[in-house]
Amino acid sequence: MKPCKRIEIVIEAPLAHRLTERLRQLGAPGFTLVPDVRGAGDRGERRADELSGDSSNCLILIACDDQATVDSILEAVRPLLSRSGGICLVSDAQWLRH
Amino acid sequence: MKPCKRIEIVIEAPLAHRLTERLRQLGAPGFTLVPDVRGAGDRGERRADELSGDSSNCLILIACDDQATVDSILEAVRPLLSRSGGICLVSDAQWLRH
Amino acid sequence: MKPCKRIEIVIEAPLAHRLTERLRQLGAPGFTLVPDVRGAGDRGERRADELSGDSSNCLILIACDDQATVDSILEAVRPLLSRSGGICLVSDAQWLRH
Amino acid sequence: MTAFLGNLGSPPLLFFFLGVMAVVVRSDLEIPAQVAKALSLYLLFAIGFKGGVALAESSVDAGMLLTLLAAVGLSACIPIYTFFLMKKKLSTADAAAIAATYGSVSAVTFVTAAGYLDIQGVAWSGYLVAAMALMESPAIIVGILLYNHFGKRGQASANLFSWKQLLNESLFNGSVFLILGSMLIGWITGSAGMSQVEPLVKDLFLGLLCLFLLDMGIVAARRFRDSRHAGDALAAGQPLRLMVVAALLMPLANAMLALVVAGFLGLGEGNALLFVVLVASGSYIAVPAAMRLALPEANPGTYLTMSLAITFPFNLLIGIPTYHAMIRWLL
Amino acid sequence: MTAFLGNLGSPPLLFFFLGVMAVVVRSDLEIPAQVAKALSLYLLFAIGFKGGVALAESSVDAGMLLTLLAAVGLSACIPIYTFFLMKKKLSTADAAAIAATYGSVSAVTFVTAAGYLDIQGVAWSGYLVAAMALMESPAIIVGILLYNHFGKRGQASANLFSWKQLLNESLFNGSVFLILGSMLIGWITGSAGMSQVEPLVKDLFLGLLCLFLLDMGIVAARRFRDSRHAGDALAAGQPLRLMVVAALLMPLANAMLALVVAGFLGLGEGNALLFVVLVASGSYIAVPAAMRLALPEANPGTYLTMSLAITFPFNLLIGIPTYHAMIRWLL
Amino acid sequence: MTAFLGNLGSPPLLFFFLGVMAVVVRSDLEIPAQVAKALSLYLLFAIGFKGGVALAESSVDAGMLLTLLAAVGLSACIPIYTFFLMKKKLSTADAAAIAATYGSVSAVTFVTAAGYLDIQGVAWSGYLVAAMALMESPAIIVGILLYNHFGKRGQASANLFSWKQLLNESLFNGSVFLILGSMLIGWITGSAGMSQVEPLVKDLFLGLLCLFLLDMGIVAARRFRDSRHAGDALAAGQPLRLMVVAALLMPLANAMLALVVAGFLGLGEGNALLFVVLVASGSYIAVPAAMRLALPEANPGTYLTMSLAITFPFNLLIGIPTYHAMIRWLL
Ligand SMILES: Nc1ncnc2c1ncn2[C@@H]1O[C@H](COP(=O)(O)O)[C@@H](O)[C@H]1O
Ligand SMILES: Nc1ncnc2c1ncn2[C@@H]1O[C@H](COP(=O)(O)O)[C@@H](O)[C@H]1O
Ligand SMILES: Nc1ncnc2c1ncn2[C@@H]1O[C@H](COP(=O)(O)O)[C@@H](O)[C@H]1O
Ligand code: NA
Ligand code: NA
Ligand code: NA
Repeated sequence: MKPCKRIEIVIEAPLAHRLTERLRQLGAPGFTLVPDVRGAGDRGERRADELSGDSSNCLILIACDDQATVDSILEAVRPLLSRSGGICLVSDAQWLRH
Repeated sequence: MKPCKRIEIVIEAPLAHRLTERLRQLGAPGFTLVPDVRGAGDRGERRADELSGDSSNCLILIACDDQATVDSILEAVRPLLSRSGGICLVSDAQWLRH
Repeated sequence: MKPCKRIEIVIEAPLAHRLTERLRQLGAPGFTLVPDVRGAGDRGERRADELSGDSSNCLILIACDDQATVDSILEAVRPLLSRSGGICLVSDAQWLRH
Repeated sequence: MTAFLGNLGSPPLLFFFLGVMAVVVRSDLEIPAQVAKALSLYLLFAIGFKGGVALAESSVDAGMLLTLLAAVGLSACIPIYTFFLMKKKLSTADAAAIAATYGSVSAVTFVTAAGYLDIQGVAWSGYLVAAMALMESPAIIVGILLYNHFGKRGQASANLFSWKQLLNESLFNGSVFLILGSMLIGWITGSAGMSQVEPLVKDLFLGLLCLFLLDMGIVAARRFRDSRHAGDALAAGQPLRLMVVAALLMPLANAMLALVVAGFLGLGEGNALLFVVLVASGSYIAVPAAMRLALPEANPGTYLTMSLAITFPFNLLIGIPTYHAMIRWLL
Repeated sequence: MTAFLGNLGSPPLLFFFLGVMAVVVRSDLEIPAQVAKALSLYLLFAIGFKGGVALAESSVDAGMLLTLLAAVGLSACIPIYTFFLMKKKLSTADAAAIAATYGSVSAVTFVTAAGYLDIQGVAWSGYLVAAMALMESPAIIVGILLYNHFGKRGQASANLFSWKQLLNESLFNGSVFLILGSMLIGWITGSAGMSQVEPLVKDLFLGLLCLFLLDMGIVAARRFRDSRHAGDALAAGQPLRLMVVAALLMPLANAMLALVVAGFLGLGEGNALLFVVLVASGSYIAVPAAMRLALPEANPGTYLTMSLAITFPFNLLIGIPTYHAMIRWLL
Repeated sequence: MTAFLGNLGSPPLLFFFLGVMAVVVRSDLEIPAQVAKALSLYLLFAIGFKGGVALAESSVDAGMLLTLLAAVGLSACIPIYTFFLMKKKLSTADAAAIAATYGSVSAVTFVTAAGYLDIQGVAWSGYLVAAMALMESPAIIVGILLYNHFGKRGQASANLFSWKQLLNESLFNGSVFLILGSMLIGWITGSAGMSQVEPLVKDLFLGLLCLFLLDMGIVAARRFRDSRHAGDALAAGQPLRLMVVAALLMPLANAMLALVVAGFLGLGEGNALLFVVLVASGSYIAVPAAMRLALPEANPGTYLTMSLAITFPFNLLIGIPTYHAMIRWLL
């Protein structure tokens, strides 16, 4: 087990591709993406029922044990969220080595 | 980054609507809902394969930075869970301001 | 509220059944499984778009308040992950009693 | 006997068997959940539309209205005796849920019986579809009333449950709403409307029913297996054997009752069969959804397993041809 | 008038109503999201293929090319005056998004109008499908150009937005790509190809359109309700009443314009109707997707609600038969 | 040559191209995952049912049994020489997985070839469907046996892998089970059953095949692109060029072998083509699923990319008409 940060991002579906592309460039060790997620927040309800995918969210989970990478990920996420909404949470976790 | 509570609730799908309605009334800042989730617990296996939606669960994630709201959410969740099953976990996280 | 461990596992879909079977044998108190999850990691991108289910992941969440059970779950997960990839994170949480 | 074998040998039924077999041999065959849901919506849409068009082409008469009345009446009465029978062995909540389940109807059993009649070339009337839609809700309400009267309702229940929500849940449940709506549209547009949607509504009906029953076979068999595995836990309160016996006897008893009523109503062969099948079947879509909200104390492992894993296959495989044979013989 | 009632009384429209009603009575009826998406892909595939085959059977002539040119031209001009009208009351971003929305087209409105013509037995030409596909993108580009010129673009936007991505997004958006591709394949394979896929592409068309419009009714009604609930929040910037009025007047005004152009082009009854419907409709698939990437400052609660929850039902229920009546009367 | 162009110009193949193009131009076109899965189940159901009905209408003879035997025999032998060839350049695990892949079959290639014959009006027999179903499993077992014998199995593998599970996985894999089951039901119900499900099973077949191949084009092209991107990482162990060459030569070599066997068996034109296509194709559903359980050391980036992104398109576009031309010329 090694300590790591657990980054959790909720972002609208049309932007998910852009974010995962960015994660790769920043050298994130990986990510897991839950598609077709609903939600509600400052900008009202998002029902994940529109054909444009416009009202669907994605939940992205990133485990990262390198603080510099964590910081650069957060730096990359911030402008996306401030323009288009969504949330980003960071917490501590233990990563099982295998 | 500001500290917040990360509330995670697993509840059966027919009750999800009722819970999110309640969250709104309680002034929760938002929520994210993952539909069509499977699981198993005290009341056996829930395969998410029935047409009534009766055996599907939802996973609901709430980030909340106001302890009073957290408490009122937990108060609202408890009777739902004790009647119909499910779980609720609370942990600490940092919320990225944007 | 009682303290517990929150185990989060990402594993490829064909192995999920095997893992949940194992969890039951080990006496895990329950689990929640999010199917059809995408991701990327050491072994490249997994797009969840193939008919064999071979490129889909599952996200499994286990809340467990018994350290011995936690350890035996991690012991059971490790060989699966080292053979087939995926990740396992452990963090602390509070479990709402109901 | 030939009807019996004919039914067992029809593709829809055989695909139901195939689904059961998939679970028995532990195959990973599975219809994706959203597609299974869409298939069930299709069946409700198709049977509703067909029923509505048939209704538009016939005239409303007293017999029809009497039949609808009888259907609603049975759907409200059956829960009463079911409740008292079940309460002897089970908790009040479980008894009430089982009562509601068997008072209500299974749309898929109805649809299969209609397909069975179509294959056999026996005519039936569109208003039976209306009967089906009307029979879904009363049983739910009676079940809850029984529970409210005979059970001691806990504190927790009180603040979760409102009659308004429940009425909404049972009257405008998605499947009830879709059948009624499609029937209304079929009735409005009549045969002109039918000519536009016929390839979907009629031609594909039996083929898609096959795929849907394949899924139902998988789901029913899984639930039966789960309930056997859970055997120990249940042993105290709800013995599996009791569940199996009750889930086999209830449809038979209700079918007998319906047969008598159908005789009084003077229904023809096809209509009588659909009437009997409605009364004999137990709900596993609308009722469980309503029960989770209004009666969460009731264990779906009991009422849902009975209706979905035992009564449904029984009616499908044995019930329909048996009731048909009896109707031929008696009416 | 009969056309009007005929349209309202056709199954597809009635299923749209049924979807709206489901939301009004708070039924839990819902088409699973992936199936709804698949239905929309089916409609694009079918209409594209049919259009392509029709194209293969006709010869390219000057009138056709002029019509396509006029279609693209209108799609690029409409955003300009829309933008300046909207900018008086709304933010630059919202005005640009609304401009793009109404310059672009709604494939489903087109498909419904084509189905309406089929039911009425009025002929139309395959190249109108090409017009539809060509009209999706120009409006997006003009909308963004307007915003870039008249709005002050913030820092954040700068690093997220690239013209290359945007062109890609608008030219190769999934639905545009599928229509164009299916049309091309229909054109290549002609009637030989059609004979292979006819049962899917033609026979099931109206039936599946019913199911799709059922879903659209649910989605549109939900969005309308949400926008009413959000009333207070919007009160400052985007008054609901303004939205409703604009979303009703714009299709009418654009339809008038299109009617004049159709007259000049000398289009026949069916083609004129489809042309007018294209111009009068507003996008709710391709444009919102592009706007979220290029103009996230614009509020989908405004432009998407207008096109999806107001203009779309208006065109479907009132617009199509009204435009048809006017064409009959004027051309 | 006309057959070749005819194949390339048929709607199903053109939709496969369209899917590939969608990935090339980076369109966001996508068939929802559950619907794609449902389409594949439909194809297995339809081809199985058709095969079963055809079987019911013919009589079992020695030729048929010999063909089935030859099919199973080839499916068990091909992995052996494939394994030794591959082991020269790749790890034991990868070699074994590739061996299993090419010994087994691709149901979609078979289905496309059957559609191709239908379009060309060439007859084929239902028992070829049985051959397809029987060829899925033996290769898996031989592949694992080869690995067990020639690879040193690690500790970790030992406790994860059980022959029982594996046999179950390969014999009752969802797709194998569905084909066999549908074939059995088609065989039992014969032409009476077919008349009930014909609109679904026959009429819609080619249209839905188009939509399915659209999805396959997207998936195959994505995987090919991913494997090119991953180029550097693979450079050490699995050179991309070797993969491409092997994935093109193997189907050709196996097709030659099958052609000889088909000649010995005296198969007619249609049956010979399906036989050759089965032998020449590589699995990308059943085998990868089994390999992830039994041989996770093998890299799907190698075996799955070869069968799905190279061999499958090759067989679809070039293989089928080439094999057909050769059969016409030789047999
Ligand atoms: N407090 C919150 N907790 C959990 N999810 C949230 C929260 N706020 C927003 N979200 C998610 O982020 C999406 C966009 O939020 P917003 O930009 O605030 O409208 C919502 O649709 C939710 O899925
Ligand atoms: N210990 C647990 N960890 C994670 N999820 C759980 C746990 N226990 C229950 N659940 C989830 O909650 C649902 C209902 O649980 P129960 O009421 O215990 O049957 C299950 O189907 C699971 O999805
Ligand atoms: N650092 C990470 N954070 C989140 N998910 C990950 C991470 N690494 C791997 N995964 C997930 O685990 C799957 C398999 O990872 P791998 O075995 O590293 O290829 C990926 O497809 C992701 O879904
Ligand atoms: Na009943
Ligand atoms: Na327009
Ligand atoms: Na092969």
